[in-house]
Amino acid sequence: MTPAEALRAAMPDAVEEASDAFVRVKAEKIVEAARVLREKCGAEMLHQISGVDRPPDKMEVVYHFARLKPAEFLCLKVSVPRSNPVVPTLAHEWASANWGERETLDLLGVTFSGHPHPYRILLPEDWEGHPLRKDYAYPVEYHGVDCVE
Amino acid sequence: MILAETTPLSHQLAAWLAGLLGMQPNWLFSAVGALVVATVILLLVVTPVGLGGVYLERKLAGRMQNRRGPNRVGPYGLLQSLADGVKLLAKEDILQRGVDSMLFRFAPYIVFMAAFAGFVVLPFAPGVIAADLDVGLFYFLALIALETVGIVMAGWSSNNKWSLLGAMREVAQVVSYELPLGLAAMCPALAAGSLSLVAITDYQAGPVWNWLIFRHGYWAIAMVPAFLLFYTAGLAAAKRAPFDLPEAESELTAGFHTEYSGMRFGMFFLPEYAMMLSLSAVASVLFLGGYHDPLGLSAPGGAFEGAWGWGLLWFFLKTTFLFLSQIALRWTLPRIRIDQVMYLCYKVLLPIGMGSLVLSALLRLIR
Amino acid sequence: MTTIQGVRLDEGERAAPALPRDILTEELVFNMGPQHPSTHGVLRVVLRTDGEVVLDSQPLIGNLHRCCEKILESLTYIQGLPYVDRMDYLGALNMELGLVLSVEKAAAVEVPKRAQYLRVILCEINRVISHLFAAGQFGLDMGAFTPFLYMFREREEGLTLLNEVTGGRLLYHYIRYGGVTRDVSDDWKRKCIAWCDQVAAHMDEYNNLLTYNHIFLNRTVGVAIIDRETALRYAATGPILRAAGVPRDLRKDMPYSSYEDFDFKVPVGPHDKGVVGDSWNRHRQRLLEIEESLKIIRQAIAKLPAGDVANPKVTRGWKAPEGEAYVASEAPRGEISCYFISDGGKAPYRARMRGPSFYNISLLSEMSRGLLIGDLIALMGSIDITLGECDR
Amino acid sequence: MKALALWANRVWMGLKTTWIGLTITVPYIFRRPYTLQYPEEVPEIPPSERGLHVFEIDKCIACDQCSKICPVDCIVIEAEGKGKTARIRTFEIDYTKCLFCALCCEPCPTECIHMGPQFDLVGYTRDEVIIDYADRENPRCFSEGEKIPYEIVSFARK
Repeated sequence: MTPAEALRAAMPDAVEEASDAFVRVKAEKIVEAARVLREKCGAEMLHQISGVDRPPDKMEVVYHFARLKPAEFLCLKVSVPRSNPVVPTLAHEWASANWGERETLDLLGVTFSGHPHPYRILLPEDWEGHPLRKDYAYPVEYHGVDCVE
Repeated sequence: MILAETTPLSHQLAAWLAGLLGMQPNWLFSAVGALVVATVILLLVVTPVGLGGVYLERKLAGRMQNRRGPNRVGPYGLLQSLADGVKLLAKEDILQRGVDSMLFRFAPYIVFMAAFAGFVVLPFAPGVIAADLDVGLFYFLALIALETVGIVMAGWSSNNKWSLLGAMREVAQVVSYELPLGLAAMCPALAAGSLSLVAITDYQAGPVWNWLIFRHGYWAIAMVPAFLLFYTAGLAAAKRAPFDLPEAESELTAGFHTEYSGMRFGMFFLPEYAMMLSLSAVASVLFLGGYHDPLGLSAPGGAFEGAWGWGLLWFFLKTTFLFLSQIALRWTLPRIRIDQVMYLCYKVLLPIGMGSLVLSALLRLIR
Repeated sequence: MTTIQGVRLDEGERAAPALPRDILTEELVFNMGPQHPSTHGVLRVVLRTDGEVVLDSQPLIGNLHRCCEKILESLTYIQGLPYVDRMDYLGALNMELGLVLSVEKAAAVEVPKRAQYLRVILCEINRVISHLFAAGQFGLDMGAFTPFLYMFREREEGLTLLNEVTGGRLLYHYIRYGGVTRDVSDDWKRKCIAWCDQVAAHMDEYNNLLTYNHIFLNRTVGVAIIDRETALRYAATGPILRAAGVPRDLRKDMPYSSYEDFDFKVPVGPHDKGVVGDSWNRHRQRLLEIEESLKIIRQAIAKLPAGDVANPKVTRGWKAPEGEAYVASEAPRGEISCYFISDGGKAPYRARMRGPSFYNISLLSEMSRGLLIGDLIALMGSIDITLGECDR
Repeated sequence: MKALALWANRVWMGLKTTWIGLTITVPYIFRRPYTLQYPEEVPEIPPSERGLHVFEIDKCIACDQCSKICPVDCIVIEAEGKGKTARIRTFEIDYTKCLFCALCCEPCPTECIHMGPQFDLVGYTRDEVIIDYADRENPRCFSEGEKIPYEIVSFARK
């Protein structure tokens, strides 16, 4: 069963957009959608979480799940408003989401509600801004270190 | 069965000094004589041998690993250890904030002293011994425990958790391995009927089948396990790989000497080699006939009876062989985990030690 | 939320072991790294221990973070490529392939068959080199110095082989969109086969000296077992997942770059000693994968087709048309993937790189509970991380 | 009894694998070392090595292509004149930044910049590793007619 079919059958009102490549679901339904993928489509691994900044008003979080046999990647997308990007966390069910979501939080500033450990992971905690946002302004100095040539 | 020629050098020196001053030799002269001989041995023999040991280890490690080893300072890199020594001397002696200054400064001296004091009772050759103690073997084993005190001091005073952990491992390890080491050393002592290293050596005078490890063939059943036991427990007591847990580099960065630098570090570094050497020497004395050659030329009535040069040669050959084998083992084996070190000690070595001790006692009775 | 020395600890599912407390003891907090001999770079692990027993640990990454993704977004397509090398500097060619494959898929660029084969040959050499390094490094962590240097000897020869083709020893900048930069000579092919023979001849030496050594077995067998479920939950890939008994190898499962043309096996744990998913199996897994890689190299050289090594349509100022793709490939440390989005501009709109080490090391916190410090080193060494790719 | 046999087997395996290990490492003592004595023995550098640049100054038309493609902007070019008659005044490469990616060699219309075989560059200050290739004293800057004494592989891609 393809993810599009499975999700349309299980939670028709949560699906916003569906194609062979990906299914876009409502942000607040992502936990249930991931569960459907696990139960119906055999997604055993949350392979990667990516955040994409879509200015001026959107932000996307893209989940790539992996099915082992036959090997395939199943893609879920959620769109959230750029002004208040909040997505429910998957970290309680998929341990790999823990660090993946933290990285998205760190580099794009998407908040994952209910995350057990919602802090920056790669950048220092006192870093300002989220580098992968398209309007990111490079810092002039950091702790006395000149950052601009 | 001490021969006239093998009167310890220190006594000869004491007598000579007394004669020079026209006095009767008394305890004061003996003390001075022992001190002089000990210092001379330490300076002329042990330090170069220790430095040579470092060189040998590095060179051999290099060759075993398909590398060259030190080859830049002096011919074949022979002066490398000396250069390292000079470098260590020239380095800043760093005393971190937060260390227990007195213990921190004092610890290296204890370790250094304990490791080198063992050489006092080693019979290098007939008559060449600083002090022929009646309890030489016991004294030697006691010194190993003394070294632990210095290391605990270093680990505790460094105010560094890795150092502390290293020191704790050292205590656990060395105190445990004293038991099998002692048991193994008791087998030759039992056979020879003495704790004096000279007496044990001379008990093995004669051709190779007089050596305790295969004395008359049948002794081997007790002595071969005892020798392997002494060797293994010796590795552990000297903190050599695979028992180098107190300074396990990949786990504890550098263990108890993490915070030491300069010559203070050198004073931890050199004793390791001194310990290896003295343990190899004691092993060769206990099991391989000490300064006696395999043909029996140095035995009473032999061609080289009492010749100290000949004795020294054989002593060093045997010791060096054991020393080199320790190096070869270090660069071959991975490191044991701390609980396995304890397992090995209490469940493997200790039963073997007890077994060989009982066997030795039985053999002694039968004979 | 427990914190130690200002570091917030991540709560995992496996609780810290309860220890009998008949004497009053205190817990110790250790900072392992960023400067530590066996954290393989600048990883910092904060440990809470009871003596030698680790109660809790928290890996803190990010010391080598350069925001590779931002760099890729701000440079043109061709300028971005040398940066990807710097992610996993021990398997740099596989990193290049990870990015290039997904861009090619999104832009539907055709790659000549010869270029695909060359990619396979060089990436497999790179994989062998990387696994040799990992296995040797693991031995070093276990206190065995010598096998490490023996493995380095073969690695050195492999680096020379790569150098002759690509011009770099560690960072190659060889794979381009639509092909590769340079062709190989017949002489190089002969040398390559000779090198394969040399590595194969030394495998017994490594195994006898390290893998089947009694002490090494005792240190690693049954230690830090990462089972199938844990590995999948944490999205651990590569040798870790395969040693845990999951036959997932993207070269077999989702063949890319003509891997379907070659005959090779996917070794899966448990191997001849130990339990499935323990440290020993992860180490053995790497050594077995080296042998399979050597097979692939030999076949690819024998079958190397004639033709171009690059697609002439991809010029210097080439831009990918609008589109997106997610392609994963098998790097030495696990699955490298790139979620690539193009808006038709001069630079990628988004190139999200998946570092396998990033997900692999996230296991550490949960797996380390209840281990001895020596076992923790075994766990870290057998996971085999590269911080450059973990932090990106 | 079974436990005892297991125990004996462990002891035996420990001794046996130690012996096997020694039979591998000890013979290496008598073999030739693998390492090179670096400053005296130089490893064989393949012509494709992407080392320090080699520059043929008289071919250069100061088109700035190399500087434009450089991902780290480490090449600074200043020229006199315009078009075909342009002559170069400074051609500085900042090796604190350089990636040695050889991208600069690719667009060069006259193929005047190459990657050379020299791989080591050291200096006591950062200024020492910023090298001006327009300086004809520079050992890696070749004037017209001078022969480059080593084999160079072209990285140019049109």
